[in-house]
Amino acid sequence: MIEYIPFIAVVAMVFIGLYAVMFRRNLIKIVIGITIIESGVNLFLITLGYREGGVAPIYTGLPPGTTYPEQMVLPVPQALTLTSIVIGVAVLALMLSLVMHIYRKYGTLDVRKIRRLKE
Amino acid sequence: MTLEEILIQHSPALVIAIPLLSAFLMPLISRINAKLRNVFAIAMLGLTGCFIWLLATDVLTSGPRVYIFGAKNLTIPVVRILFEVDSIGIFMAIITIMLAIIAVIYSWSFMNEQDGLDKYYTLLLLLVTSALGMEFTGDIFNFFVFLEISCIASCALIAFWVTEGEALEAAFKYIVVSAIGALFVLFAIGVLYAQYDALNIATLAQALQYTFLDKIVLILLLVVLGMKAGLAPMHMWLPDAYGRAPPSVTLIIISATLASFYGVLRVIFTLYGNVLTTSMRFDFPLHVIIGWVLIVLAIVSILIGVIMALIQSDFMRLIGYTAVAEVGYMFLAIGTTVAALGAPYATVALQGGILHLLNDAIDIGLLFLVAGAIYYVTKKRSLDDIGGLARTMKYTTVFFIVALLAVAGMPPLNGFTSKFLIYESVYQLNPILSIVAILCSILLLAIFIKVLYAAFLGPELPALKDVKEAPKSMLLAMGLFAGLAILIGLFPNLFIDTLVKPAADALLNHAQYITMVIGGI
Amino acid sequence: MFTLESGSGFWNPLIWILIVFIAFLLFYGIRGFGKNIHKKGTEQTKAFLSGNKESAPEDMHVKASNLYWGFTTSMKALYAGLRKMHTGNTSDYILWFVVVLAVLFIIFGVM
Amino acid sequence: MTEMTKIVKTIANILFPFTVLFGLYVIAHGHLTPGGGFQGGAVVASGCALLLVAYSSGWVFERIKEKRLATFESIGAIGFITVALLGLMFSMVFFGNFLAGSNLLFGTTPATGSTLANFNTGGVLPLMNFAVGVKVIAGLFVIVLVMAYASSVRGWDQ
Repeated sequence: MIEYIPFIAVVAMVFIGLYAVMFRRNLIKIVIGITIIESGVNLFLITLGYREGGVAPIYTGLPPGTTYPEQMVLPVPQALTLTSIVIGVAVLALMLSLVMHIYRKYGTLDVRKIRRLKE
Repeated sequence: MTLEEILIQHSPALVIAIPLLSAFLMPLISRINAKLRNVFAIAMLGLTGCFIWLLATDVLTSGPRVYIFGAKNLTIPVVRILFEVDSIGIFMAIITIMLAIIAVIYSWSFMNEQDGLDKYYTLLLLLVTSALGMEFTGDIFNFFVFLEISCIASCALIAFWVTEGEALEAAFKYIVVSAIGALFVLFAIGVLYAQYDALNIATLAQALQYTFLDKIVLILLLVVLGMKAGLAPMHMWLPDAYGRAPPSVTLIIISATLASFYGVLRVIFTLYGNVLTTSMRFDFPLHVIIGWVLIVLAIVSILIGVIMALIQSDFMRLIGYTAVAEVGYMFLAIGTTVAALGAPYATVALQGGILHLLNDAIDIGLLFLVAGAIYYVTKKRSLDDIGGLARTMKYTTVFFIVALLAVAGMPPLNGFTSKFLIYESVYQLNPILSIVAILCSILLLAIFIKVLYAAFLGPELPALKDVKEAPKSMLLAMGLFAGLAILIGLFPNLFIDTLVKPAADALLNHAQYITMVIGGI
Repeated sequence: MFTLESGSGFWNPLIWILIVFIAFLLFYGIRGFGKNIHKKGTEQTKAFLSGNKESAPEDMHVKASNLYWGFTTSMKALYAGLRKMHTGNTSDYILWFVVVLAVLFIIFGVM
Repeated sequence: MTEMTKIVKTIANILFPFTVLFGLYVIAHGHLTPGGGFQGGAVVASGCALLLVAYSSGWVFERIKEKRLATFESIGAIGFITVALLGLMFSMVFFGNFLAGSNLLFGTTPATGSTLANFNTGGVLPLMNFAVGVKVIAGLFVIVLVMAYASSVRGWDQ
C-alpha cells in the first residue's frame, strides 16, 4: 500500500491542478494550477525511477560497499524531470509576464472578463 | 567518403543545428545592421533548405536514415538520443522549410516598421528548429521537448504585437492550452517508460502490448496532439491565435500545428502500428475504433470550422476557422485510412490526406499573406471597414482569387487534387461522410466569395482612396505560394509520385521504421 | 504525369482546361451574335436604382457581416448554440479538452 | 519595488557573494555532483534576485543593462551549439565528446567505484555546463529584473 501513495498523490495533484484551471477565475490561480499539474507529473517521473535504498547514479564517489549499477536509482527519469523543470520555468515566466501585460490592458484578472476574442 | 556523402550523413543534425545557431547569433548580428539581419535569416534558412534537399534525395532513393547523437561508433542505438528520418518526416520538413523561407521573405517588408525585430527573428528560427525537430526525432521524449519549445516560441510570437490586448489574450489562451497538453504528453511518456523501459519510438513500437495503461497513453497522445493540431471541439485556441498573430508568424505556427498532426500520424501508424489490427474487443479491431473516433471528430471540425467562419467579420479570424475545417479534412482522410486499414482505398485516402497537408499549408498560408497585405496597407482588420481594394491592389486580388479557388477545392488548383482523392476514398467507406465533406467545401467557396466581394469588389471607399499596392517582397512571397498552388494543381502526379507515395508507404510500412533502429545493433 | 488515378476514378487537369477553353470559345462565339449597343460616356453606364439617386459609396457597399443575412437568420438556432459553445473563456477551452478525454476514455474503456 | 531597510541590505551584502559562489560551484561540478548549468545558474540568479529585493529594482536596473544580459544569454547558447559542432568536426558526430580520453582539458578517464571524484574529467560536459550556466544566469536574471522593473515603474492602475 505504502508504495502506491506517491501515485495517489500524482493523481490528486493533476486533478487539483485541473480543477484550479477549470473553475478558478483568477488568472494567477490558473497559472498556479498549471504549476501544480507540472509538479504532479514531475513527481510521477521521479517515483518511476525510485529504487529503495538506492544511491545517486554517479560512478565516482560511491559509498563504500555499494554494488553498481544494481543499487543506483534510475538516472533517466531524473534527467527527464530536470528537463521538464527547466521547461516549466520558461513556461511559468512567460505566463506570468503575459498575465502582467493582460492586467495592464484589461484592468482585471478575472478570466470571465478576459474574452474579447469569442465566437 | 566524398564530401557529399559526409554532408548527407550529418545533415539530420545540421538541419537542426543551423537554425538553432543562427537563432542565437541573431541578437548579435542585428546590432550591426537591420538589412544584414534579414539577409542572414533568409540565407540561413536557405542553407537549411539545401540540407533538407540533400537529405530528401538520399532518403527517397535509399530508405530511412538514422543519426545517433554523441556516439563515436554507432553501437547500442536504443539508449541514445537519435534522429530517424524517413519519407514522411522529410515531407513534413520540406513543408516546414518552405513556409519558413516564405515567411521570412514576407517579413522583410511586413515587419520593417516594428521594434524588437532581433527577438522576432530569434523566436522565428527557434520555432522552425522545434518544428523540424518534432518531425525528425526518433525519441519520444525529444518529441516532447521540441513540442514545448514550439509552444513557448509560438506563444511569444503570438504576443508580438504587445500593444494590442487581444494579442496578449490569444497568447495566454494558447500557452495555457499548450502547457497543459504538453504536461499530459509528458505523463503519457512516463507511463510508456515505466512499462517498457525505453523512450525510443522504434523500441516502444516493437514492445507495445496494448495493455490497459497503453490505452490511456493512446488516448492522451491522440487528444493532446489533436488539440495542438486544431481538432474540434478543442479548436478554440486556433482562431484566437491565428487571428491575432502577425501573419508572417502565423505561417510558421501553421508548420508547428502540422508537426503536431504529424505526431498523430506517428502515434497511430508507427507507435501503435503493431497492435492496430491484432487487438480485438467485441469483434472490433482497434483500428476501426480509432478510425471512427477520428472520423467523427473530423466531421465535427469541418462543420464547426465552416459554419463559424461564415459569420466572422475579422478577416484573419475567418481564415483561422477555415484552417480548422482544413484540419478536419486531413483527419477525415486519416480516419478513413485507419478505419479501413488494408482496403485498397485506405492507401488512396492516406495519400490524399498527406497531399492535403501540403495543400493546406500553401492555401491557408497564401490566405494569411493576403490578409496581412490588406492589414499592412489599410491597418484595418474587419472586413466591414474595407471594400473596393481590387482597384488599387491588382496583384493581391489575383493572388486572393487563386487562394480562394484553391482552398475551396475548385479545379484545376491544388486544393482539388487532394480533396478529390479524399472524397473518392471516403465515399467508399461511407457515402454520407463524403457528401458532408463536399457540401462543406461548397460552403468554403461561399465564405471566400463573401470576402472577395466585401474586400475587393464594390465601390471605392473614400477612406481607402490613397491605398497602395503591397511592397515587393510581400508580393514575391504571395507569388511563390500562388505559383506552387497552380503547379500542384496542374502536375499532381509529379508531387504524388515523388513525395506523397513514399510518405504514405513509410507510414503504412512501419516495420521498416522499427528494423532501421532495432536491426542496426 | 497529368492523370491522377484514385483507384475508382481519375482526374486530368489538361482535359479540364481543354473543356473550359472550348466552353469559353463557344461562349465567345455566341457573344458575337449579339448587337453592340453599348456606348461609353452616356447615361447607359450609370447605375439605375428605380430613379433614386445614387448614395455615397459607404452606404452602397454591402458590409461583410450583412452579406449572408438570409442564411444566418434561418440558421439562428444553430448559431445560438455555437455562440454559446465559443465562450472565449480560457477555462472552457480546458473543459472541452477534459470532456473529450473523458468521452474517449469511456469509448475505449467499453470497446 | 521600493528599497528595503539597512538591515536587509547589509544581510544581502553578506549573503550575495556566498550565493554566487555556491552557484558557480554547482555549475563547475556539474559533471561530478547532482546539479549542473541550470541548477547553478538558478542559484546565481536567485542571488541576483536577492539584490533586487534589498535594493530596489530601479537601483539594479540603472547599473545593469538589459541588453548586455541578453547578449550574454546569446553567447551562452552559441557556446553550447559551438561545442556540439566542434564535436561534429573532431569526432565526426554531432554532440560528439571529442575531449574525453584525450588527456587534454577535462580529458582524464575517471576510475569507477568508490573513488574520489576527479574534477579533470568529463570531456565536453563541463564546457557545456559553463555555456548553459552563462545562459541561465543571464536569462533568469533578465526575466526577474524586467518583471520587477515593469511592475514597479509604469504603475499598475492605468
